[in-house]
Amino acid sequence: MKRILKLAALLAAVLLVFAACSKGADADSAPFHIGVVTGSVSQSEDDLRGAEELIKLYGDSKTGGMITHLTYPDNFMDQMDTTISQILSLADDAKLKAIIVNQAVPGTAEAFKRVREKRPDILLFAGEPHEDPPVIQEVADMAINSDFISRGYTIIWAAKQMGAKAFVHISFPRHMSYETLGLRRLIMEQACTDLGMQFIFETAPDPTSEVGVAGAQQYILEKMPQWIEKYGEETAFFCTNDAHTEPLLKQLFAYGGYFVEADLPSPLMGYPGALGLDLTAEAGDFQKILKKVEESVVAKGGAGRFGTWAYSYGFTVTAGLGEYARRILAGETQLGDKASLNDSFAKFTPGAKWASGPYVNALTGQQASNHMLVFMDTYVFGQGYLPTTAQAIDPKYYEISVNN
Amino acid sequence: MRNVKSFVADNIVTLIFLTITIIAIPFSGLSGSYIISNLIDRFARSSFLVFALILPIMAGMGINFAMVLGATAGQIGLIFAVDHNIMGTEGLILATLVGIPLSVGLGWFSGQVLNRARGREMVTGFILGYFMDGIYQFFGLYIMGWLIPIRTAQVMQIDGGGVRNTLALESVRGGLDKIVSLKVGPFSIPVVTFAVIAVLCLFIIWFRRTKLGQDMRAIGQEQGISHAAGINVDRTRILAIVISTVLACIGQIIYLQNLGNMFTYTSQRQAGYYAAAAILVGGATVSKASIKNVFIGVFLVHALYITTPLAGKALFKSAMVGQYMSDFINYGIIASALVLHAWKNKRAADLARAGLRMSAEAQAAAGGVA
Amino acid sequence: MNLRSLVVKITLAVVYLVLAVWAYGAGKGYPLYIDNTDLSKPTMLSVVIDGKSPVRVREGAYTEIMVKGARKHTISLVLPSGAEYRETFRFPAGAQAAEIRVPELAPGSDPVVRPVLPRQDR
Amino acid sequence: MSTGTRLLSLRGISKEFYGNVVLEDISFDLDRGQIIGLVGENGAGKTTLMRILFGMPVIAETGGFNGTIELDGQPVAFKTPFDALDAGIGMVHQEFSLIPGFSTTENIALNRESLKTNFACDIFGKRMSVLDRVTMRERAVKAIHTLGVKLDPDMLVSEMPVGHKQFTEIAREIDRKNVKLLVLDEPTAVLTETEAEVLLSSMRALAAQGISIIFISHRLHEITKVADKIVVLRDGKIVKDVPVAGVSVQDIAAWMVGRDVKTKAAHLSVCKDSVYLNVEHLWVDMPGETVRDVSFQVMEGEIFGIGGLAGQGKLGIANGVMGLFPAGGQVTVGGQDVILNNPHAALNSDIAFVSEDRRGVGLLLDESLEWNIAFTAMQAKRQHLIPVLGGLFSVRDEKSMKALALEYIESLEIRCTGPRQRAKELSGGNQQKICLAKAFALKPKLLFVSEPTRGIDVGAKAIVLETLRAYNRDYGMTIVMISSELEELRSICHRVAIVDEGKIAGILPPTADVAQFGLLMSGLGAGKNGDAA
Repeated sequence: MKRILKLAALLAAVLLVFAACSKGADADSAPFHIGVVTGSVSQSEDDLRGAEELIKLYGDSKTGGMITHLTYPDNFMDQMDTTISQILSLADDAKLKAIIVNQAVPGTAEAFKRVREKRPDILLFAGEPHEDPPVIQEVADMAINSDFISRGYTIIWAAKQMGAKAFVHISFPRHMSYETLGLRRLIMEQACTDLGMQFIFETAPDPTSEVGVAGAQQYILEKMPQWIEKYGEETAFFCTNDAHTEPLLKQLFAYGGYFVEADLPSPLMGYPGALGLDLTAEAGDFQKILKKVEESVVAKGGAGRFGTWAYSYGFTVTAGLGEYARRILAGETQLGDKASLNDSFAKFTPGAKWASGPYVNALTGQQASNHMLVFMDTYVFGQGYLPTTAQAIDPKYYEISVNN
Repeated sequence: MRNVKSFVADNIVTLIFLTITIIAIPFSGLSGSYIISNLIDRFARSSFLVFALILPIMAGMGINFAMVLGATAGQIGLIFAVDHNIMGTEGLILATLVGIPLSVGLGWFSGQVLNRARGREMVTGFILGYFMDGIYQFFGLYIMGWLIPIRTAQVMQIDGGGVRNTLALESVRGGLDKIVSLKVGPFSIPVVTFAVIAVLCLFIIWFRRTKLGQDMRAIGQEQGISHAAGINVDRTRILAIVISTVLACIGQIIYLQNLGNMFTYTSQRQAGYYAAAAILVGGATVSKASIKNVFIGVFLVHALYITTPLAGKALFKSAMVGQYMSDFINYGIIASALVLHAWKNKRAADLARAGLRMSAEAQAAAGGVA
Repeated sequence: MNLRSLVVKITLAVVYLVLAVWAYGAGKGYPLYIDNTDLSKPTMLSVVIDGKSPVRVREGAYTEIMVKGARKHTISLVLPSGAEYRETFRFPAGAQAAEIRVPELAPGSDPVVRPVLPRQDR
Repeated sequence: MSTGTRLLSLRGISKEFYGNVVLEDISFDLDRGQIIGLVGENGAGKTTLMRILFGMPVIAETGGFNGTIELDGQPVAFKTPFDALDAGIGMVHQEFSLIPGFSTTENIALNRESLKTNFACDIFGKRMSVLDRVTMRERAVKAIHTLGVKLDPDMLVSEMPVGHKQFTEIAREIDRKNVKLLVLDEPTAVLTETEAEVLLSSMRALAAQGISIIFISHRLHEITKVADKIVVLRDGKIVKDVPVAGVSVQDIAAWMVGRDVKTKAAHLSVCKDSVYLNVEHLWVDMPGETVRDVSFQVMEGEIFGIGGLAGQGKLGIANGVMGLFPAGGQVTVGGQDVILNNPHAALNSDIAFVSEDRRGVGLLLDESLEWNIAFTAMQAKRQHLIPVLGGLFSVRDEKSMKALALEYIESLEIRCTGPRQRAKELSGGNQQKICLAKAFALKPKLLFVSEPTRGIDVGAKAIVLETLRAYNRDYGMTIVMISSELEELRSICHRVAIVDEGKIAGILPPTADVAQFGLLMSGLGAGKNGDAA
């Protein structure tokens, strides 16, 4: 028992010594710090690159800069403890005035609650929350999701601008049972009717089923020529699944047809594989990536027929929320300024604009002013940006519901 | 010198982790007050679960990885309380009252199974945990919502079948911790939670002095002899597991009320794992454990969990590598503790053998040939 | 001894059940709807119920707050201006939920606590 | 010390296991306060007799027994040992049945703890009572006092010297209420001389208090010292039931071993003068057969016998030299050091070993005879293998394996359907021959045979012994034979060593008087009796 006391005493002494030391070495010039928590490379690389971009711009807090970057565990579903303590550890820094978590995996809301109890002065931003909207809305100063509702209209609108007469939506029952995806499909169908286009729903195998990714991709490869023949070359295709995207693009290059953007659009989504591009040298630099992909698309005769978001969504959300927080803390803007939020995002996407609208609770119809749905302009290869964010969207689309 | 060596060898696991922690603390750059307040929080949260492991170890059954069954029972209790909208402390009491009969049943079941798997209790317990996973998912995803109606929308899956993946425990959050929260400087101390833990310690001390506790200690050391002395070995082992399972049930409820969030289908899996890591790091072996081991273990393991991600980040200049390193250390704990335990066993055998050798050598030196 | 043991066991079982029934009754949560929709001059406010941590209610919105038990509750509204309104009310008998209209509470008029019938749509 | 009143009467006890008679018409009486010395060789039936007395389930499971047991004039038939304990019979086994991490007190009161009931007992039963350690300690002190020894009631068993453990066991039996009869099975086997003295005097003290004792021991001088009368068992029968007065240790040894067996003059080869096997200060950690400190020398071409009672360490010697159990010391074979703790190294030094554990270590039961015979040669010497791809790996040479098997089937008269028959289908004797063949196939210069005739019939026994003798004579193979059967050793060996308590008690020529062997086995006469080495 005695030696245990000795051990404890020793440890306590060590704790105190280092507590004293770590406080002393504080010679940085940044007026405040911003904590950024993302997944790791294996979990979500783009989110992490966004944080690195911020460090490039504003410096690491360790070396007198502004940004403190941490990651949550890869198996965050098992290690909520760690996620919470990682986020909470940021609040230990008295100069830290904002925390950005992208993606806001489960545990973020709890961590935010604890940060609030200790440090009500810290701004709390959540990107792409995994927890229920009401839960995160209650604790976060700002939450960001991709705007699946508006895009239900804008994708169709863009397809029409590009010249498509019909729109094929490829998915499968599991995805269609997700509220967001199912709802977007209904909105797309409505938009097609309104814009005078034909809407076709095609079913493809679920890559998580027993056919596997290879089987699902094979199916797309085999079906595409038939579909293009059936619906004509002036048809835009869209799929909800990432694995389907690559074979879809491949056949579109071979047989004709249009592609507006992927479900999670990025120049890296589907194109490198479909075009056989090696982009390792350009990693993280989206302008170079875009340029290289574009050259290749144009060379294959795809100018004007293929679109994307020019920048990665995950990358921009991390970096954009960081920028937004910095502007608020620096007094350049204030929390809730929508234009400034859009502008903060656009800072990392030269050429492309962003639009944002409040999240609307489908059950109550209530708007949440601290939960924004965002999307950006579509980029058409060989043609440039389409002003999708500038489109006025009829409010009736927001009232469409899965249940009626 | 010999004493020091022997002390180091006997406490090698604890010392290794103490060393890692001491190294990690300055690198993490965390303030002492942060570490201490986090330790208090984590201590209140998880030490009850670790106590659940003491009795089976005492009864010679190793680490009861089947305590996952108890944790599951606790979660079912919580689902019940949340679904019926019972809030705060009352919600936790109700969850416990629902969980206890369930965990007694599950504990009895796993005790039966473990009795049939003598000598392989730990791995069997592990597998039992996975087996329970299946049953629990069947219960949560199918029975709930079909046989047992779900009353609250926040509990139901969006598509209406079963309990949802992540359950917000907002209504019972801090139901124990926040009854009385004492502020000492920058730290807030959950007085009632600590009181509950203290009561549990007293229970264990008292229990060791009962006839049943004495019987567990006896069968923990020598099953055959205990049986010959008329102790009902099988029943005693089952009781050890039942008590452990009930404690795990309560422990999981305490754990989750602090965390405020529950991954319905995965939270329980970690229960046995982390508790095992803590008690092993605290210097317990699969055959010997005490209250002291629990306290030291929880303290060290959590100090490690708090500091390693940041220390790793500082050392490798990358947030991600820091996270990997902390994962590596966390998962390495059990493996290394078990390996070190095996090493200690071997050392004990060698020591015993050394006695034999020395006596033979002494005879040789005396020139005596029998 | 046997009888004594039986009595103790039965007592324990009864205590167990009584405790469960008590916990169920005393801990039951009821939703309280704070209606902040038709203030003539919209303001954000924070609501404190039974001394718990404040909940922010945005302008033109309504918020659901769970309260524990059907006993007496204290509600206080804090406006950004610092003005505070405190009111004590008892849950209407037999109600599954209640609604509090801020506009009527805030000006200091009689608190309007309306029982709400169980929602049928869930 | 005997009060003259009868406590226990055994009348015509017989017992057979599957037609094998192990006890035949055993009758004797025991008075209150009397000490009986029960002696006999291993397998004489002592253990079975005690099992019957105690109502061990194994007796009923194997068909019960004939005869009657009377305790205090009442016929009794115990169904379980607990019945016997309740009737006042206590038993102290040769192996300690103590909980190592418990104190003396806790062990004495094991499962009979003094309890204080409390509230929790009403809910969960009386196992929730708290131990009354004060009363327990008082009981322990009282039992220790009765025993007349010095024991710390608070010392942990694991920290005790062996003698104290033995006393603790006895104290535990005394602590029972109304204990009338104690059975002590080899209680002194693990004790030092002084400790044994203390035990003997406490036995007398117990007897003086009216407790009867059945004392089983192979240390015959202890029997003569402490017992009132002596009962000698041999081959399941009582050969002597006499008062101890005037009986000498030599008498008992002769009764025990039996003097009617005449040693056959064997056709022994003449062994050379050079030492072939030299063992110095060997210790082996083999459970149940611990070798503590053994040194001996074997001449080239000699058959060297090692005998002794079970559990004394004779089996450990061969297993240790062959590297099967952790061992230490110096072993040289033909001038070469043998690396211990490495079975492969032992096989490479031209030593072969026929294990006493035929089914476990000796044979691959599901494999064919040719496989079994060739296996060790294949593994150890890489014989009967055809190299493939320049020796990158090898395949079995079926042809040479078959030839080898046929050779031994013929020479050892193995009764089988052919070399392809599976080993487990053979009888015990033929399996033993296969084990020998397997060892012979290595063409060893030194062969260890452990219990080669255990569990096989008389005819097979003769062939096995003759084969060993022939290999020794014809090929000059040096053989170390370990056996529990003294007669067998005397019939074949040049010299016989007797192992007692992990040490060589003495080495005798086979022609020595049987009583001398008996004395060595009984822990007497070490060094004093003619060492023929």
